[in-house]
Amino acid sequence: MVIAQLTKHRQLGLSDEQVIEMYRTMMLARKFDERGLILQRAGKINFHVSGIGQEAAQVGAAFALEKQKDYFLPYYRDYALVLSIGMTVKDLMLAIFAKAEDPNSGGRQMPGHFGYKKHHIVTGSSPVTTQVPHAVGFALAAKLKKQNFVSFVTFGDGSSNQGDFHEGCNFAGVHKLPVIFMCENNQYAISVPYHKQVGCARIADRAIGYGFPGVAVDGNDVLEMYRVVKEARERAIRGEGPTLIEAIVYRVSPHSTSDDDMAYRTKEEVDMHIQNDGIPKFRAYLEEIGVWNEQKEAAMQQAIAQEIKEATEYGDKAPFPTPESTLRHVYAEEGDI
Amino acid sequence: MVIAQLTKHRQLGLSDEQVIEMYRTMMLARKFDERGLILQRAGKINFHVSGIGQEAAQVGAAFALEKQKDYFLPYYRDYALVLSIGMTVKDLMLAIFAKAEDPNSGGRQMPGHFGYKKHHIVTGSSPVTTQVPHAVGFALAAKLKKQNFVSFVTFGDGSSNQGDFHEGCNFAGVHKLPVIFMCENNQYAISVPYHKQVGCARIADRAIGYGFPGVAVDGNDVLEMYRVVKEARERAIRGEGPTLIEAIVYRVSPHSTSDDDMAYRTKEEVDMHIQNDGIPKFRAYLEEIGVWNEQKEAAMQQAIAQEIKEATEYGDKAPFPTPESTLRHVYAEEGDI
Amino acid sequence: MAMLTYLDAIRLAMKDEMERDENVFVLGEDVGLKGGVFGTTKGLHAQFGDDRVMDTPLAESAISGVAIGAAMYGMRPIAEMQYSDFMLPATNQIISEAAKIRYRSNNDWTCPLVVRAPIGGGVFGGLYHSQCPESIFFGTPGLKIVVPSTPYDAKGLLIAAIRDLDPVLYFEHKKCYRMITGEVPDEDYIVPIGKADVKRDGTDITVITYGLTVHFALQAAEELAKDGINALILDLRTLQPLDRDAILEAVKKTGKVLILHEDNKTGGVGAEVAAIIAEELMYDLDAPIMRLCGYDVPAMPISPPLEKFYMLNAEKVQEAMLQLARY
Amino acid sequence: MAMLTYLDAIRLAMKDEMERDENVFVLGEDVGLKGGVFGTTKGLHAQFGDDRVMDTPLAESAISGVAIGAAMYGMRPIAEMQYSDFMLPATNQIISEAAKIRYRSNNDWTCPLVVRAPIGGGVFGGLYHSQCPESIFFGTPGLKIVVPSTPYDAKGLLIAAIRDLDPVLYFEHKKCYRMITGEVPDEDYIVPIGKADVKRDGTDITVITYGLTVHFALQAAEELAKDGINALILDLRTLQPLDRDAILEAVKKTGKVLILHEDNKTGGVGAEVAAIIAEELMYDLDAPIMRLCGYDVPAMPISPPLEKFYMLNAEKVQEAMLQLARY
Ligand SMILES: Cc1ncc(C[n+]2csc(CCOP(=O)(O)OP(=O)(O)O)c2C)c(N)n1
Ligand SMILES: Cc1ncc(C[n+]2csc(CCOP(=O)(O)OP(=O)(O)O)c2C)c(N)n1
Ligand SMILES: [Mg+2]
Ligand SMILES: [Mg+2]
Repeated sequence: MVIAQLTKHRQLGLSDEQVIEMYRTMMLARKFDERGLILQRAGKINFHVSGIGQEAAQVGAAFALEKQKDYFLPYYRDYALVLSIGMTVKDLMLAIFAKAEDPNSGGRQMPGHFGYKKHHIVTGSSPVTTQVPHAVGFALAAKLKKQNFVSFVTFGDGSSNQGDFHEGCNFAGVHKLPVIFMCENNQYAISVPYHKQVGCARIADRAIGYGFPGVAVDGNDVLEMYRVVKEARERAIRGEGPTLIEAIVYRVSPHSTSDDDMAYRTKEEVDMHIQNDGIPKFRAYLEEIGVWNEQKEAAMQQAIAQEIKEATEYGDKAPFPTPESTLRHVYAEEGDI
Repeated sequence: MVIAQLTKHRQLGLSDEQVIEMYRTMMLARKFDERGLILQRAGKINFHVSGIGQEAAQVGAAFALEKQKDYFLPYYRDYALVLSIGMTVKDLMLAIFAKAEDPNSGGRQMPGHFGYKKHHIVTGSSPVTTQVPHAVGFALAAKLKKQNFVSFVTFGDGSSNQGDFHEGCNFAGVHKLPVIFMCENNQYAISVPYHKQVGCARIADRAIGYGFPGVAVDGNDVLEMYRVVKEARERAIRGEGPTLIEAIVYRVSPHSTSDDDMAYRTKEEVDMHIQNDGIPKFRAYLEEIGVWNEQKEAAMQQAIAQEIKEATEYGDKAPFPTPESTLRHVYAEEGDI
Repeated sequence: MAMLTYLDAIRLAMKDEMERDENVFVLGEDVGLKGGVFGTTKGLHAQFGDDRVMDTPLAESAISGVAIGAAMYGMRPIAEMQYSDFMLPATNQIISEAAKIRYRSNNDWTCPLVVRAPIGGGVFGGLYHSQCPESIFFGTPGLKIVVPSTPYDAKGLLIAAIRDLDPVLYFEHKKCYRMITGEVPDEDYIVPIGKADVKRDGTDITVITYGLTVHFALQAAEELAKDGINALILDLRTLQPLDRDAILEAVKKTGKVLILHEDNKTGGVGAEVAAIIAEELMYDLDAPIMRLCGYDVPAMPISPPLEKFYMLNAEKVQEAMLQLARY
Repeated sequence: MAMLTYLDAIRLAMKDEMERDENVFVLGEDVGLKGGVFGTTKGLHAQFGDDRVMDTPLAESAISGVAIGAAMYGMRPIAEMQYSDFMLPATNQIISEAAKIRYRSNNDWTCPLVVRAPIGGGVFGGLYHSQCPESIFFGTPGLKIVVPSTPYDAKGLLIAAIRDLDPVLYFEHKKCYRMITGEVPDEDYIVPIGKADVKRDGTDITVITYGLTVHFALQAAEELAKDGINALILDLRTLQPLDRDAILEAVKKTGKVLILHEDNKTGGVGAEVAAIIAEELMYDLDAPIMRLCGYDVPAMPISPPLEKFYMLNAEKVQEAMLQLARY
């Protein structure tokens, strides 16, 4: 147990099994994401938006929250987040192939537009930041109904400049609501770099304007992310109100498969940031503390490859919705509740 | 000259004539405002919105700016501001009587909706805070056209919670534009007190989130307001970007003549704040330094009473716009430029 | 039965529903201690407290966005917009979010939200306290839109809206608040959303309208009746979804139709009503489809002669009805 | 004359106007180095630099609000909304501010602003990258609204919009960007705002439409011509103010009219067009006024069979035209 005392994750109350699961989830998201890019290039799907480089931040946060109890309002790069809280690769594949069985939208929405009531994943749209006031609304419901859940919402650095960010944060600050705002600051909004996008040095500082704490964290450090989000959740549950967390990451892929990032940044810049990838870092930690090794890695990689292969085939073969279904669910139908 | 060394206004570069003019303008605005309330009670006009208690903040700011050079985007309580930069009591009376000759809107808009191109007073609307991005647009024009004016915009504490405040401030912060944002924090948004309205203790602190300075000032101290706005203007002209100024005042009147403030605050609270009225304070200062006295006060009061009487009569007698004029100026007409 | 004002009917509907269902709550600017700038929530704060009659910061996008979140959770929020003119900062939340939540989630999530907003002029409110915003939101699938003209409809439609499974915009006409009184049942009832109402039966001409102008049409009809002109007045009550059958039936009955609303003419709800009639009843019409609506100017000015010029009234309506009858 | 794509015509209009008038500048998301997500501003940043081709923060209300301020000062801003779906956060600035500045100031202040926004679907964009927002802004007095269908009109209307003294919403159809090419004069010209254009003359039926669907109508007309059915295709080009005379003349000519647009049917621009015809030409019509428009669903889904089901195309249009001709 000497080692145990020393390992950071045990100090944070995470078991070896949990950190291994965190590592596996990060890797699963990464592999799904890479497959999405391949499928798009191969012309099997029209579009893919990637979360590569943001997995550690998402998984660290997700594991600090309570599945099926807390409410999650993710944004389009949060594959690792939704995979941590109940969504499966199969669900995601059904979405990118836009098939009828897709639990997110029945093939109606673009990939990355998550939603799955069973898992408390709240349906999202494309206009950025609209989910921020929604998260505040869930937190308000927790207060009104005296429930001890929190709502957790993510968004990008560019999106933090929308009015809805300001209005949502202030509302939550005034009423001290149990909501956690997490900005995944990946340094770009499509082609616009942070310094042309945000007037201040740290988005976390904006929390001062709403009367609650703001914390900037290295988003590649999964355990540090876990620690900060866990603390934020405890504050929220204690009735101390919201927290703004800025996860500092870097958008490794182009904005989406429709974007040519070399028009506005250099390969050198990208390569430099790839060095900070949170996944190999975390693997190194796990090996260092002796809970992980080559063999385990190989086995896991094989299992993931298999899972993704099966999910891809399933998604590819699954039936499309019927054309006429376009007309359904505009309003409640007979029997809906 | 010994005295002179010591007087605060001289240290600030203000002449005796100027401070007397500042005092006169504050008093003129106050008297106009009181007349507006009387006219409404007498049923001569339908509505009045009062700026009582905010004159010192407005006049201090206005005198630190350059008339007919800088651009002004006032909000509905800024009688003292617009009177400082070229609007006359007659103009204001024409507006509250909604007469054809009203330079603000030809009698189309409510009282307090200022606009007068000749004086660089930018037309305003009722939806709060929309003027904030407009002010940023004027400042952007200054930068693009290499003009050395600033834009100056005011709004209330409640209005600082609109998305347009956030979006406008961030835009100005990113591009370091010559704009001064002044929040007239009078502690209420109609019936909603500051603590139910704003998440943070000081609105000035919100500037941190946009990367420029925020300053909270006693809005009843006209010279301090002058000093702070002057400094902000110099920063802006030097190309150092925006400043957010929070003028701490108190809304002495009900929100408007349609509001009964005793439903949500006490007479004691109001009376307590009346003690801090900036006008008698400033008069005391002027007398103390020997530039003002009873006789001068009496003469000024008489002149103001006369000016308001004439303006009221003029506004009352002035013709209404013709009914058919309702249809004009939707789009440019033949000959408009 | 009790005689109530339109305003009291609205307040009572909220009170009754809040007593019935603890998931119902009101949020908006000045709805608490002050009871709303028009008094529609007077007494509710005292009865239900801070949490269920909630004063919000001055931020309409948040008011609607927070309400949407609460509605998705399962609450039944009533979001009050102080004036419909100030609803536009919330357009994105209402059209991009509330209207599309059920559809985009393929029926997994829903948004049972009511947005209440006072509309209309004739109150010396000037450009921004007098507007009718119907046409901005009309034609957005996923939204329902209602506009009561009487206390009975005001209460029944608001209760129906609160119990509806989808987002409902509830537009109340400021001018009706205290001017219009009427009988309202004491017991629980609803006015079904999607059903228009024949407020006056007639045989010579049909007037299709909603909101304040229903009353102008009724007054005008009484005058015209003296000259033996019998007007049918159809109150749409629900703008979305429109009651197609009621519209067609009302037009068939007389063969002459005047469409009437305060919102400006071009692109207004009346255009859709006219288009539906032109699609379906071309050969049943004995006169061109006539519209009498607000002028196509940005909004009515405050100066009394200008407001009077802009606003419709019983005389203007009577003149148009007479013209149609004479056609 | 040069053969250009619709997209190049838009870019050229901006380039020419920026060269002509230093007050003209472009601001929006990703318009700079990237040249816009569709490439409409490609090359402009290199030619005119950071200040006149300005990447803005991700905030549409600020983009339009800042542009409005600059326009009031005397600049000629072109504010780009990345997709018209993302224009809704700017609704308040556009409808409450831009549209009302001249009117509310009694002609003292003006707002010569252009807001460019890509509309329409058929690009696998899903609900929020496919919408037609015309009906939200249509019927707002003070705004002008144009929608070009050809490169010639695209350039001429954009130049006219930039030189206009009032705010103009310029809607460009994504699907036309690269699909539609045509002759564009090298010399300076404008297409006047407010003038519709007969894209094909005919005697049997009239189709009134705008944007992408103009091309479907033209293709369908060629097919029908083979069977001796001669269709007149009127391209509205300007939605506000509508070209009443051109609409009435085009309808008179054939007595049968089909109104066609991609925006959903209820409350769409087509409703107003139908209402105008029903008001003016009741007795010149040989068939009911027919509309073929998008379905009344919140927006088109991305799944290929669903998008295909939603989108209009030459076949669907031809079928409707044939039905009308046979009436
Ligand atoms: C309101 C709105 N405007 C524009 C867009 C188009 N858009 C999609 S993603 C994006 C950039 C978002 O940047 P950021 O918030 O930093 O998130 P990131 O993509 O970098 O993760 C833009 C402009 C949108 N989706 N919504
Ligand atoms: C967008 C919008 N929502 C609501 C209103 C109605 N309204 C007018 S003034 C006001 C309160 C403004 O408070 P504050 O910003 O503090 O300014 P103050 O009146 O206190 O000077 C409200 C809610 C409005 N004018 N605009
Ligand atoms: Mg980013
Ligand atoms: Mg205030």
